Amino acid sequence: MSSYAANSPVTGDHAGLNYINCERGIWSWLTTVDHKRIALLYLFTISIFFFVGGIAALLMRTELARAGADFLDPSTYNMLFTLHGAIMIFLFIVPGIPATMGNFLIPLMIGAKDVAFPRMNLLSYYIYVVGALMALIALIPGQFIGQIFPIFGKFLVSIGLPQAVDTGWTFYAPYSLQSGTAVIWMTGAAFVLGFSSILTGLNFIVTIHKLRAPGMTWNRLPVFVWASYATAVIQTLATPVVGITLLLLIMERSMGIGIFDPKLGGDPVLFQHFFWFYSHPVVYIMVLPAFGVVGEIIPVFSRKPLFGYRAIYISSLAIAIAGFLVWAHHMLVAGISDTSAIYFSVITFIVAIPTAVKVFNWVSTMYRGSISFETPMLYAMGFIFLFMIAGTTGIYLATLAVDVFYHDTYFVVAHFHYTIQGGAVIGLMAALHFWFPKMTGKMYNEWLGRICWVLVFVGFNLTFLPQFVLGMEGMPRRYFDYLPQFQSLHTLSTVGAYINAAGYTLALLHLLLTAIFGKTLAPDNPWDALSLEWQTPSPPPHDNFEVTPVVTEYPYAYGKPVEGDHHA
Amino acid sequence: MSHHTDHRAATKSGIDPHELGHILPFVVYKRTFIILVVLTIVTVVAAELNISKYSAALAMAIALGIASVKAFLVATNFMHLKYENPVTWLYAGFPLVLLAILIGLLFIDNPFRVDPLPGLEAQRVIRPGVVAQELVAEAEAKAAH
Amino acid sequence: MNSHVSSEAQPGQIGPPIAHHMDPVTAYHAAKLGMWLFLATEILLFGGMFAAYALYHWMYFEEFHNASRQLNPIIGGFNTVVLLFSSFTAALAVDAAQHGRNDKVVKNLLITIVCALIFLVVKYFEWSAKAEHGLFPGTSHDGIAFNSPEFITMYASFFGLYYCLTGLHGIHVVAGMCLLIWVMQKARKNRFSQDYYTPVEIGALYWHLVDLIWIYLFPLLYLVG
Amino acid sequence: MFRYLPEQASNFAADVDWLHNLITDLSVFFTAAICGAMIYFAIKYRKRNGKHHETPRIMGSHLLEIIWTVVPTIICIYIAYYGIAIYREMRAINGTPIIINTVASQWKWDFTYENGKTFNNNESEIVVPVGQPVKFVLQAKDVLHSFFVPAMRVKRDAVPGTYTFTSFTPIKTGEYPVYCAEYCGKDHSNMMARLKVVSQAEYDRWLLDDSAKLAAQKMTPIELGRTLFKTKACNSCHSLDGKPGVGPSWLKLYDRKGKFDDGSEYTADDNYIRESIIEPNKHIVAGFQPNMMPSFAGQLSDAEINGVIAYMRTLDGSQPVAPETAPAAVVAVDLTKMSPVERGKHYFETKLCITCHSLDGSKLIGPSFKDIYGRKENVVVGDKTVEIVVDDAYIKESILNPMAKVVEGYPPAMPPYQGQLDDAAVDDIIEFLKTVK
Repeated sequence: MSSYAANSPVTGDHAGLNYINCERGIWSWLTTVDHKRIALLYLFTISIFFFVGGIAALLMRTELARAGADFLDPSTYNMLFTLHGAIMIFLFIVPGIPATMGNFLIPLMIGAKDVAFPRMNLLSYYIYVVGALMALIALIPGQFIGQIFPIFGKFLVSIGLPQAVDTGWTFYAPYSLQSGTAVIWMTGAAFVLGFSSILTGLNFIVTIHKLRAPGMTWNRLPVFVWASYATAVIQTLATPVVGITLLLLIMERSMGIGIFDPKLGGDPVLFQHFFWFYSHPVVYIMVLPAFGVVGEIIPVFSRKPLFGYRAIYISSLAIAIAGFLVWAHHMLVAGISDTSAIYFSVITFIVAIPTAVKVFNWVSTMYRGSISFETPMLYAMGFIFLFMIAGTTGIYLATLAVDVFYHDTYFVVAHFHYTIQGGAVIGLMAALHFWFPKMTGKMYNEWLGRICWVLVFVGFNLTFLPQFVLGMEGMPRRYFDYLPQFQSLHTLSTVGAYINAAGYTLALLHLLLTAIFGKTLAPDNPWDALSLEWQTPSPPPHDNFEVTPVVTEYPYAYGKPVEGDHHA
Repeated sequence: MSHHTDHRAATKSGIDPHELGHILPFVVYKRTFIILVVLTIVTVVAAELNISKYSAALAMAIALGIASVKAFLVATNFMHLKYENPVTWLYAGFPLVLLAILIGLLFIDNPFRVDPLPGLEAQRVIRPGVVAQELVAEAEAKAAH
Repeated sequence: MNSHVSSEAQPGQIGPPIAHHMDPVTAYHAAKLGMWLFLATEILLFGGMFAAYALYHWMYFEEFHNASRQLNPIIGGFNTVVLLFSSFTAALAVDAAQHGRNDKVVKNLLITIVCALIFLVVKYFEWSAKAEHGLFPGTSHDGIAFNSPEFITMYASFFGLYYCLTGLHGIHVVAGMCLLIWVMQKARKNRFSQDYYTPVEIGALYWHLVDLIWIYLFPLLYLVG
Repeated sequence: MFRYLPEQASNFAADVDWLHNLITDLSVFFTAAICGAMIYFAIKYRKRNGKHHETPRIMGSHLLEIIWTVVPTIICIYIAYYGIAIYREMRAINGTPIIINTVASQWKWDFTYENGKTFNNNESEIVVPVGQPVKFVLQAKDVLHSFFVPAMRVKRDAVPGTYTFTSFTPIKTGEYPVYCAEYCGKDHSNMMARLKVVSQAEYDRWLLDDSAKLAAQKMTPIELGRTLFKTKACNSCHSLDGKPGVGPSWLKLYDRKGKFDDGSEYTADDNYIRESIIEPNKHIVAGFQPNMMPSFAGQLSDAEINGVIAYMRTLDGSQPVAPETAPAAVVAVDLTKMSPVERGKHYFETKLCITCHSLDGSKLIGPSFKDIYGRKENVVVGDKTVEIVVDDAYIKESILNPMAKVVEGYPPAMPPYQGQLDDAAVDDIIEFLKTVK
């Protein structure tokens, strides 16, 4: 069945050295240049931030459960939604799949021993850590913590902790120029984190260009690698623009140099242009790798080749390119000219088409397959459902006349949570379950995995479907309080959020505990998959492959060949 | 052009230097540098002529045109871009394309912020010809119902 | 960028360091592609400010013109030639390395670094002259504070962009100098040969970028205003 | 399915909703079809009895790829087209709208009607008549805000430093919530207003009801504009009778279309007029000289600029305007009885020197006259800077031909007085300047 001329001769032998046990001690982890260990470092760190951001979300949802001020004051609420947005975007989901699964899988999937610049890979992680610490200083609302733990709060104030940022993760000028909070810390953090993101992306591009194993042609690259490549291009080329924007904002705040401040002849809308020139493509940094994950999982659990393999990877590139052309659809009512509003509305529809092509191809892959429903497949199917909703609600927001109504309402909130949580986070969950045996050498509990999936899926929909309706009824976003007519939907959404949180907590605890204490050892290739990473032991040895593999076939050659079959 | 000066042979380590970077004769660097200095002088002189009094766009085009020629020379000759593979060209050119997109699309915004959009008539799209008064009447009739 | 490739060299070793995961030729081309990608990000980093410049130049044409007249094109032109020359010697350093001549690498890089210093000194005097005329953040000129409404009426945001652009460029000059000094140290220890000179080439590429950016800054700030 | 939009209270709301509901139906259809197919395949082709069955190695289908590229493209083009068409309908204004100046600040809305009625969102509802187009001209004082009326299907950001607008024709009486939709700080969620749509008669009564009281308290914007026209000496260069002076006449200026000296076209809308007041030299109307008008940046508040614009709107030629082109402050003065210094002071005050030159050393648009006589100055001649001493000849040249030598650091903004002041008057001014210490 295997399509590789030389794969690992070792099967089911876990007695040998692997990347986890080849060196011991915390220091060996902190100084590692092994891409697999760095992936785990990232995974550990982003999981912490996922929970920090999640707690902020729960606090907000609790406040919003009923109309009126319940237990937060408006300033704290504003700081919490900034904290939630900034942590989830900059610290969790941008590095989310690329730096964890990308780092772990790209060298394995292309038959390389490591990424092109392993030391830079570690450097990128530490830059991320520095940025993350700066962000925490800027974001944690000391006064709120002070309410709960008065002594700790006093301590934070005594060490000069600045007021937590309350600008929202978008830092729109001129509010970010006037807010008396730690905006410089936070924008500085975002700049540093961007640098980490650039180095990761650059590393992947060079790795994919230069380190493919013999026979691993572009037409044999797994779609996850293709998606990661498209992601890396965006990471490398879009991030510098937001970097300079945030630097200019810092200069403006600290030195009084007038770039965005209307009082100094600046154009505040220009800030939005610059910001979204990065932050629209960044959406694809989050979701493209998830597309890749789904493209890997569905063929394996359908025992069929990925339908329209070439269309799928071309659409990844098309999304990456089109992503650079559409940014101002975030600003259609922000005071931009009607001419550009019309342009950006039309061009935005271009993104819809490659996305639709992907969905059609995934579903067609299942046709006449032999489908089994392990947890990764459930997440992948859930992904398709959630992403259909995310994609179709995107159509409303691209449509100029309708976006005028929906801009900055809960509809937008629900839409981007469907893309980012329903897309990227569910994609990450699918990936974690799918490659868990490879990463840890252990098997997770299938039934527990499925139960967590149900909790996550039901909780997520219960949280955000009501928010679509709230948006339709005209509820604006970033509101601490609301009119009584919106209350029942808000309550429903809050209940959903708790279920959702329980699902994620249980799922990640399950995986963490299994990884550490699990007894069931995983075979090298538990899913009987064809791509290269499964042809090496679980967990892989330090150098990934004992013999450099020679690739002779593309990674989805499942099933029985049919008459007249042809592909690249 | 370069094989005159390229006397490299496989070394002890077994690496063929020809697989590494390209070697250019010294005269290419010298010539490039002289052209760059001349172009710098030309652009200063052109600015002193005060062309911008007659046409700001022309002055800008001259200045940026000369700068681009200089940049191109530095990239191709000093940075050996001329001898690089298409992937390097792709990633050398990509940021320029993105920058052009960014600036280009900024300029369909600011210069067109006129009020209101020219050439507009409030024509109803779905039911052409129906004026507001009729809609008011319809709404009243519906309310009375 | 390239540190992992080169710093694997053992003391006194001549020839390419052994990267455990790829052969030296691949390592050379990978490092170069990586550097070009990094340069692409640098161009876009400056690109944001170029875009802001383009927009405000269009919006405040007269003000930019007036402000630009406060800068001296002769000094700017001198600095341009200095940087061009440093770029020339940086290219010669790579050429020397390709011929295995570590002594010439040192000589050419030394000239490059000295030129960088001259550039920075001239820039320092330019900035301090501006400060004396009250055209610097925190100063004031005939009772008009920097970026007060009256100041903006005269010059719009030209000087803000000027300091951001030349300041960021100056930081790049310093970073490039540090990189080249590091490369020069290696050349002094005879680390480079015909089959291994990646750091020289990487350092030179970075230095050329510093020059490239200035090639555009000079006309935009000093000439067309 | 999923019809939750608020009631349709504006002229285009039904059109927006039609498109919205079309997208909803298509979305529901495609989501149901794709997820239905997925679930159907999942059940039909499931692994049975714990064993995989044989599957065909189907790699793809060019035909299908083309179909599912082309079909969504066509649907997208259709939706995008109607999105734009309806947007154009939303942005156009039928007839003469009621203009409501709306100023957003942290955290309130201030509304000013054309008759001067002004209030904020805590004091009153915004009252508009049914069936009449309304135009909200939006401004922001501090940070971004956004004017959002769900029932009218409109939203527009208020951006500091520029005017934006949103307009609609209410078609249904009732009371509708107005939100701030762009995050603006602590009390963002409290920045709500109510929009009350009433009958024309009720609107008229409401409008007149307390406008008299308000007028007694303060000037209407139009009155303010009329006053400023005189006190800020706009009238020395701009006429009200259509005759071009140093600058264009204000008669029928508002909303006029024309050409700049560089050939590009302009519309004299709010933004352009504001720009002309603050940065007069940025665009020059064809046929007029640049550098004649001084900037009023920092001299006029936003409310005052709004007043000037409101006044301009009234100059549509429908009412005769009293000729007010002569400087308003001219009182009969017998110049012959004055000393030269007094006459010079009189010219200083009446010939608008005072607008740009101070006597106390403070810097306005031009250099202060304090200690001016005999002072050394660097002046710009052409491209060069030379040092001169301010003497009789220089002052005379500066008055009659100010562009010849402009003091370094000042904009070339002074109009020439050649033909407006005779030699004797110039001498008197010089005598006066000698006394300013």
